[in-house]
Amino acid sequence: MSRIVLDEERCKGCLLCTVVCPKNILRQSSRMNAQGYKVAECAPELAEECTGCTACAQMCPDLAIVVWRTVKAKEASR
Amino acid sequence: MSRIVLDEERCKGCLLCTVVCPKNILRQSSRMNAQGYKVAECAPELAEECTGCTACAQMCPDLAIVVWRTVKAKEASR
Amino acid sequence: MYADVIIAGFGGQGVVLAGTLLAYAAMEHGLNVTFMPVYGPEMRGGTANCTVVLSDEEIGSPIIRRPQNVVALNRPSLEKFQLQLADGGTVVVNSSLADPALADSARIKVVGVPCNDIAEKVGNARMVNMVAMGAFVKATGALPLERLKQALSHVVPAHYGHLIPKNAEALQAGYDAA
Amino acid sequence: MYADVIIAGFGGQGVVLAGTLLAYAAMEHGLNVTFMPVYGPEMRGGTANCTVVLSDEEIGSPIIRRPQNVVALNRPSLEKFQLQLADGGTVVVNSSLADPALADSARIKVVGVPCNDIAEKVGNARMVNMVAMGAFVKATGALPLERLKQALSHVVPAHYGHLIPKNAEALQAGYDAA
Amino acid sequence: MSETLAFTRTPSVAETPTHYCPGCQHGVAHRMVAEYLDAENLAEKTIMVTSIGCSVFLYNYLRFDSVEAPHGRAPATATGVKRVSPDKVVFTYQGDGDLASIGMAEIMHAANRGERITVVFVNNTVYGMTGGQMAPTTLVGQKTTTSPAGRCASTEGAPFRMAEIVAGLGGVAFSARVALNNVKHLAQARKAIRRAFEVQLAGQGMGFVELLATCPTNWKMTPVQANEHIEAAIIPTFPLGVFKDIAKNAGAC
Amino acid sequence: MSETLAFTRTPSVAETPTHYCPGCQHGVAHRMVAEYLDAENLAEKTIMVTSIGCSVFLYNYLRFDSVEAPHGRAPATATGVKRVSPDKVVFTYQGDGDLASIGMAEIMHAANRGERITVVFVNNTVYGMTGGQMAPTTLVGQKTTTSPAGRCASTEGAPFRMAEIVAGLGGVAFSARVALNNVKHLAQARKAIRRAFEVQLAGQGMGFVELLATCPTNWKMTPVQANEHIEAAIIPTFPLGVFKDIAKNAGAC
Amino acid sequence: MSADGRIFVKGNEAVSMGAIDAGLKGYFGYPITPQNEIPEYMSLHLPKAGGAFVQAESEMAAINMVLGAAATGARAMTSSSSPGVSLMQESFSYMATSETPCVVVNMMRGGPGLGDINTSQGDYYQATRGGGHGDYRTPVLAPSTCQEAYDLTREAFDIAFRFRTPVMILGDAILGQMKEPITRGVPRPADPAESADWGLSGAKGREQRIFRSLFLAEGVLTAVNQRLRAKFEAMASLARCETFMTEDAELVVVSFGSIARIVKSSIRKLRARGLKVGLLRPITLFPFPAEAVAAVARQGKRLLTIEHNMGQMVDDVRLAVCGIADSAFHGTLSGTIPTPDEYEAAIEAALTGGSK
Amino acid sequence: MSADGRIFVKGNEAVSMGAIDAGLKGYFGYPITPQNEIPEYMSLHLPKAGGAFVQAESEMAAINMVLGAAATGARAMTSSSSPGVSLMQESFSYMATSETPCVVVNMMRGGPGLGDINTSQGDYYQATRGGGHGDYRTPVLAPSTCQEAYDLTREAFDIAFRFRTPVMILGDAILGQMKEPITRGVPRPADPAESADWGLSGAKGREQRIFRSLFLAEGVLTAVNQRLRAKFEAMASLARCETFMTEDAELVVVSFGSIARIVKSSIRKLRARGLKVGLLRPITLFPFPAEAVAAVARQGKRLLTIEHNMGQMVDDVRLAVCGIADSAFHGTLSGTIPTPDEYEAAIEAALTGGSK
Ligand SMILES: Cc1ncc(C[n+]2csc(CCOP(=O)(O)OP(=O)(O)O)c2C)c(N)n1
Ligand SMILES: Cc1ncc(C[n+]2csc(CCOP(=O)(O)OP(=O)(O)O)c2C)c(N)n1
Ligand code: SF4
Ligand code: SF4
Ligand code: SF4
Ligand code: SF4
Ligand code: SF4
Ligand code: SF4
Ligand SMILES: [Mg+2]
Ligand SMILES: [Mg+2]
Repeated sequence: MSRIVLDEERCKGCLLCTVVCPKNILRQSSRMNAQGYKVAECAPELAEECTGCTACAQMCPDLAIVVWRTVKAKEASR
Repeated sequence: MSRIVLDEERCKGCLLCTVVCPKNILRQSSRMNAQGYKVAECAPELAEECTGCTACAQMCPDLAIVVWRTVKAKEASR
Repeated sequence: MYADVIIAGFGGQGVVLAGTLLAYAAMEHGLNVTFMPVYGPEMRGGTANCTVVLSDEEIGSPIIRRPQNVVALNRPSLEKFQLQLADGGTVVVNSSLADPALADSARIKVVGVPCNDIAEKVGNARMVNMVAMGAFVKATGALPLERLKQALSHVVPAHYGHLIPKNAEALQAGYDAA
Repeated sequence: MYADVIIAGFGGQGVVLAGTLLAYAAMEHGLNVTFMPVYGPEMRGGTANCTVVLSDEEIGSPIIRRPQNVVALNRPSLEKFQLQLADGGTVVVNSSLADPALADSARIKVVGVPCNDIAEKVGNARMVNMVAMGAFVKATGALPLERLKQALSHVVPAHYGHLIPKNAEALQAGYDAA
Repeated sequence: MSETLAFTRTPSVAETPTHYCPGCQHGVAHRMVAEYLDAENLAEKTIMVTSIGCSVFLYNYLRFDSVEAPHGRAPATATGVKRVSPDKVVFTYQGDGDLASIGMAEIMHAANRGERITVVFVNNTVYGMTGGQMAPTTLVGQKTTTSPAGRCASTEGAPFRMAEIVAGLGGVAFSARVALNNVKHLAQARKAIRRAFEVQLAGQGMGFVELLATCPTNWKMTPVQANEHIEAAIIPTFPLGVFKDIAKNAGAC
Repeated sequence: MSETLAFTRTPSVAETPTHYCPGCQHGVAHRMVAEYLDAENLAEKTIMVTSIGCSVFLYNYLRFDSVEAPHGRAPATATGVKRVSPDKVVFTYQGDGDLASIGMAEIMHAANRGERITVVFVNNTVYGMTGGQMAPTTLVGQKTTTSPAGRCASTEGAPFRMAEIVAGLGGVAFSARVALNNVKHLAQARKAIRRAFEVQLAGQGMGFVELLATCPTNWKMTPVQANEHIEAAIIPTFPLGVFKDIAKNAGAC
Repeated sequence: MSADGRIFVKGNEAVSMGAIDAGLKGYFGYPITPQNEIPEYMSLHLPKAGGAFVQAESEMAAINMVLGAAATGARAMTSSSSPGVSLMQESFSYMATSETPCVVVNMMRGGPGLGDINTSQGDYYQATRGGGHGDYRTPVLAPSTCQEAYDLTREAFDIAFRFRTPVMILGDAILGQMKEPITRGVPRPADPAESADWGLSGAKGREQRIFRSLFLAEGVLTAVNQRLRAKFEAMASLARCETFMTEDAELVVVSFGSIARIVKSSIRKLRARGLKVGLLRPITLFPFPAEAVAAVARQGKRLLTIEHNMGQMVDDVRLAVCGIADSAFHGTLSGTIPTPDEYEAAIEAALTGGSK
Repeated sequence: MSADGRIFVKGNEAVSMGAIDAGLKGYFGYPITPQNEIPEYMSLHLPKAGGAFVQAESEMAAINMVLGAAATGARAMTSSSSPGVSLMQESFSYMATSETPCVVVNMMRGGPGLGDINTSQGDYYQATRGGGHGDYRTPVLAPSTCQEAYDLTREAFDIAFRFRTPVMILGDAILGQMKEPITRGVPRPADPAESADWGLSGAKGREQRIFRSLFLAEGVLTAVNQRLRAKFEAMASLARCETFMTEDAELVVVSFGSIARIVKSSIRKLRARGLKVGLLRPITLFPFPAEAVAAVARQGKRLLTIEHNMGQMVDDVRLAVCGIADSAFHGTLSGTIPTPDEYEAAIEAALTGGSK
């Protein structure tokens, strides 16, 4: 299971990450950060679908997303 | 017989007229004008060959040449 | 008569419209008035503020470093501008987004109004600014509320004209809440 | 010791080279010297001039409105500059192109030298300027002729280096003719 | 099963958050340039020439040695840097107002001279910093604060296609237009940025890359709408592609 | 047998002799513009925008109402004239240094906006007035006072082909390059000048005509050599032709 | 519009309205903070008023579009802020020489360099000493309220045409961005007569007309300069200032523009404390109201020049009172917005601390 | 080269040689009369000396190429004449602010406008008052001989680097076009140390370095301006002038540059006639040698300022002697070349006609 770490204080709530996630697991949260932006989040219930594809991080203009990829045992041994 | 009138005080002796005359009747004279330019002239002995084609006047950067064209009787009557 | 106020909040909270409304109302009230927005790239990055000065005398500086009043529509604005507020001055705090307890109530008069909540109740979540201005005139007595209502039609952009009654409601609700 | 001269003629008569030669020779002679050419679009349209000032004192203005001497290589130059020439000054006139009788010999000293003719005789029709400068130093005693000859190798452009002996001849011929 | 860092901030990007509006793609452009330079280990020999526009604080976000050029003059300033420091990697970062309006002469001439520099040109079709006035790249019909009725082709002209124009100049070794609106285009952008630096490093001439980017604030759109607008309206006016590559045949990418 | 005046000075040309060097073709360019405007009876509604270069005294030679623009800015000045006086015939007369170097931004933008003006562009491949420095149109290898070893394409760039560049901009209705070196080319020049005004009069956009002309003085040639040089060296670099004509298909002439 | 006919506008809008009401026919400009409301207003309103709006490709292009439009006799203008105005200096010099009337607005911002977008008076020298090359001066008007911005912009065109000269409105970020009520006047009808003698319109039935600034023939440039000098001297009649509480003042502050407003607040506070201080506010910076300043000095009052810069106008104050008195100086620097408190302290110090 | 090692060169060439001998690494310029010999010389000689020559597309491009080159710590320069220098004003303001050392040569020509190509001193204000926007000053050196043109250009680079500032050489058409013998010095070896602390070279093993002039964060621009002000004040130590026959003079003429040469001729003539007149020639125009001028005034000598303009430096003279004395003024206008005779008459009139 890959995962993302979203820095909510950097996030400006633009939601560009949400539209590029192939798994459609990102969305707007109901939290506002100190700058007054409604930040994005990875829906916890769907988090495990993340493939670590980095699409969201690449699209994020604010470098708010770090992506960790977990190589599955099978893949890792290749 | 057509003819040109060359204003020697305007002429700067560039000789561009001489190279475009289809009849080759223009040349550098031995006269210097007040500006110190050796002016061009129509060789008197060849003057009557002038066709009034205006090539010399068109090329002259200094508007030193006026061209008079004499339409021969035959042409004129056409 | 002299009054000044800095109105501050996030970009998008309608700070400039709020200030313009107050200033226009003051003009109609026969006062001298200056309005000074922030402008330029400072507008980016989410915060905005403007300054309004009302007076029956000629107005000197339109920029105020130690205001008599502050309207803080969010927490960063409260934190920043209460420091500048003159002793005994009034701060209207949008308590939906900033805890009025953060304000130094020993030094200044603090009026907490849950502007977002009231605006939502009125039926338009974006009218936080109007709620706050209603509260402001109540808290300071700077102008009669009616003046603000009358000025609405002059400052609300034409394509939002249909929202004027709602704006007036929000002003009233803020006034009532303060 | 102080001397100044305006050297004037048609473009192409080598006025600038003549002035440079004189100035360089003066420098070698241990004098202070300034040389001022005309420049810019005024060069177009066929006339050119330059001014040389030699002195054993510090030189003030390098531009002279009432020169002590004039070298006129053609008629327009004679006509223009003899008017500026100081009373008792000297004009060297290229009599091949300008009649020395045109000069006001009552007021100024007139030295007519047929520079074009002499230059052609020397064997290079373009050395009109050298002939005139030879005549100038003879007529005014401003510098020894030798200094001019020695300076030639410093001012004649490298690719004309082979013509230096001819230039010296022309200087000499002008000197002899004045 | 092991966890690896698949994406994180490249070292040349400073930690400082940017002052940009939500959804503004200047941040993406910055990052991609930094990623290339870090990947190639060039950061320490890079000198960046910033320009006047929303990206004026670029030196706060990218950790390169920097000189701020007056509005429009970055290509001239970069020329000065490069001519006395030919061993450095030099790039300008310019907006469309900066590069194609007041700076038109400077970009044309630097391009024609073939300055060995890279030009990163962020085209968002408006003057962002000054509040959304018409830019030389504003689309026909686009409303801005100084074209309130929409840009009129007949009196205000059509948008300048700079990547094509500079591609026509002899000194340009690489010129391309890319967009920052989706992952596929980002991959193209990465390649184009690389090539735009490679031709500089190889001494072949100027590398020019035009990046189509959003300005949600002045387009008066949400970031997501703005991003969609790139595909729907901007790219049709500004076709993507490599217009010149000294090494290869140019063509659509 | 009757004698008719086949060629004489057209009335809009002043009697004043020019200050140009022998064989300088600025005089030819002046005359041809005046001839067209006189022939069409437009002289009295013409406003001319002069520029800085050897032709700076143009107002002494052509009798039109005139405004002298600072170096490079004639297209902007002409824009100002035309926008408030749309019924006037407006043209700029500019040299290659003026138009293609310092004035690059102004010509590109006026062209792109499609100003209804005519641009008469005299390309003599050098800065004539200032004494023969390298121009943006100087040929590769050409020696000038600031390219003493000859223009080097790799560091100084290749000459700008302005007629082609502006032809690529939407606001340009007509763009052509002609030469003044022989009678056949003069006939082409006459046609091109006419079209460059016609598109203005028709409100179609900018008319642009580039005239290849001699500068014997700074080429260090006799006028006759200089004139031959146009055919031998200049035209091969700057091909003659109509690069755009809104009415017709463009093509070589 | 309010009941008493006032409208509530930004200084930048007031300037725009003043220009349009003065019969503006062409506006040409390039965006720069803090004056963007001028081109924005013009793009919307000038075409409706029958004028032409062009967003120029640069400030150089803008000022030269103004040159072209103005040469035809049309009322034309541009506006910018400090860095953009610097770029226009070559052309100002040309236009002063070719006697081309126009109005240029400089809403000064913090400098030098790109500086900031706050208020400043750093361009006083540039504005008043013909910042371009050569000997020339252009009238400079310095409004301090939105109403004055409207009025002086209108008047600027009249001055421009009367003297055939560029005229500068020197405002600043405060003036441009501030909103105040103003009373707008009646638009002036177009008056083709004012340029009938010199405007370019095609040389129909008359000699050609020429706007030029190159004069190579001997003596001509000198003659031009003599004529220009006479004109600059004649402009002296334009000198104007406001005085405020100067009659009984012991110390008079000289200050202009928005900064003078802040000084006024300080003076009110000091007066409230019984201190006898007043204000002389130059409204024209060139011509500088030297006579008025000298008159104050002659009355034995002390002078303090306050500027939001390192000391520029103070030169003119000192030159005006040279031999009679001196002026102390208090400068605040770009980057801060000065407060009435700060100036209050400075004025009090000058009052109690002796002359200079 | 002459027997005594002198070479015979134009002022423009002397400037070029001075710059190359000072270790010039980059010259960027655009042609304009009367300084074309500088780019022409540079195009031939600078590459041989290991520097880069670029003919820029405009003066704006030239000065910004200088900015880029200078930011790397290289010695860089440009040159132009009046209209071209006006176009550089925005960038001067930037460079003064970002503290970028460089040398700019202005060989003044007749103005205003395109003017003519003869000599003038019309750009004194622009040069000494930071002609661009904002509060800044740059040192200005005014040579009056070809030798001084060489020497001061060399020195200008040292000043530029010492203060990290643009420095202007203010010459004129006479100085640029005149040829005189000069003695050329030994070329200075390159000294990378002088920019080691601040030059851009790639942020290897250190924090990034930034040349900037925009400062929006609160208080920063003020701090920058405070630092700049301190620097401008520190430049006062550079003030320098030449005095000539002033000891016993009753009247001292203040005049600079080539015009001071003409004045010297006039003074020699007047001395020959027994009149006690002398000359004070400012060599630095900013900082103005105010102390030296004041000292002369304090000795009770009368002052006459002579300029080839309508009166610009005379402001600095008057400000220097304010309260002690006054200065009369004699100005000649662009378009003519003033003669020793004319100045002789003016000086005599001032001497006999009373003070002022
Ligand atoms: C000489 C000058 N003119 C104008 C400005 C004002 N200005 C600052 S940024 C800018 C335009 C920015 O637009 P663009 O280059 O497209 O960048 P963006 O903000 O859109 O990224 C302008 C006109 C300036 N700083 N300097
Ligand atoms: C701002 C400015 N920079 C430089 C100059 C000097 N200058 C005058 S004419 C000219 C170039 C002229 O060349 P071009 O336009 O090719 O015209 P030509 O003389 O060749 O016809 C230059 C650089 C100037 N007058 N103004
Ligand atoms: S890494 Fe890919 S799958 Fe995971 S959240 Fe981001 S876009 Fe979605
Ligand atoms: S793209 Fe980045 S800034 Fe935008 S919502 Fe997603 S995490 Fe936040
Ligand atoms: S008109 Fe024709 S034929 Fe006659 S001289 Fe001229 S060129 Fe020759
Ligand atoms: S072309 Fe004209 S100027 Fe040249 S030689 Fe012939 S007549 Fe004379
Ligand atoms: S205004 Fe536009 S370009 Fe500027 S930061 Fe905002 S979105 Fe980005
Ligand atoms: S220098 Fe060249 S362009 Fe100028 S007049 Fe002479 S020949 Fe013509
Ligand atoms: Mg942009
Ligand atoms: Mg040319």
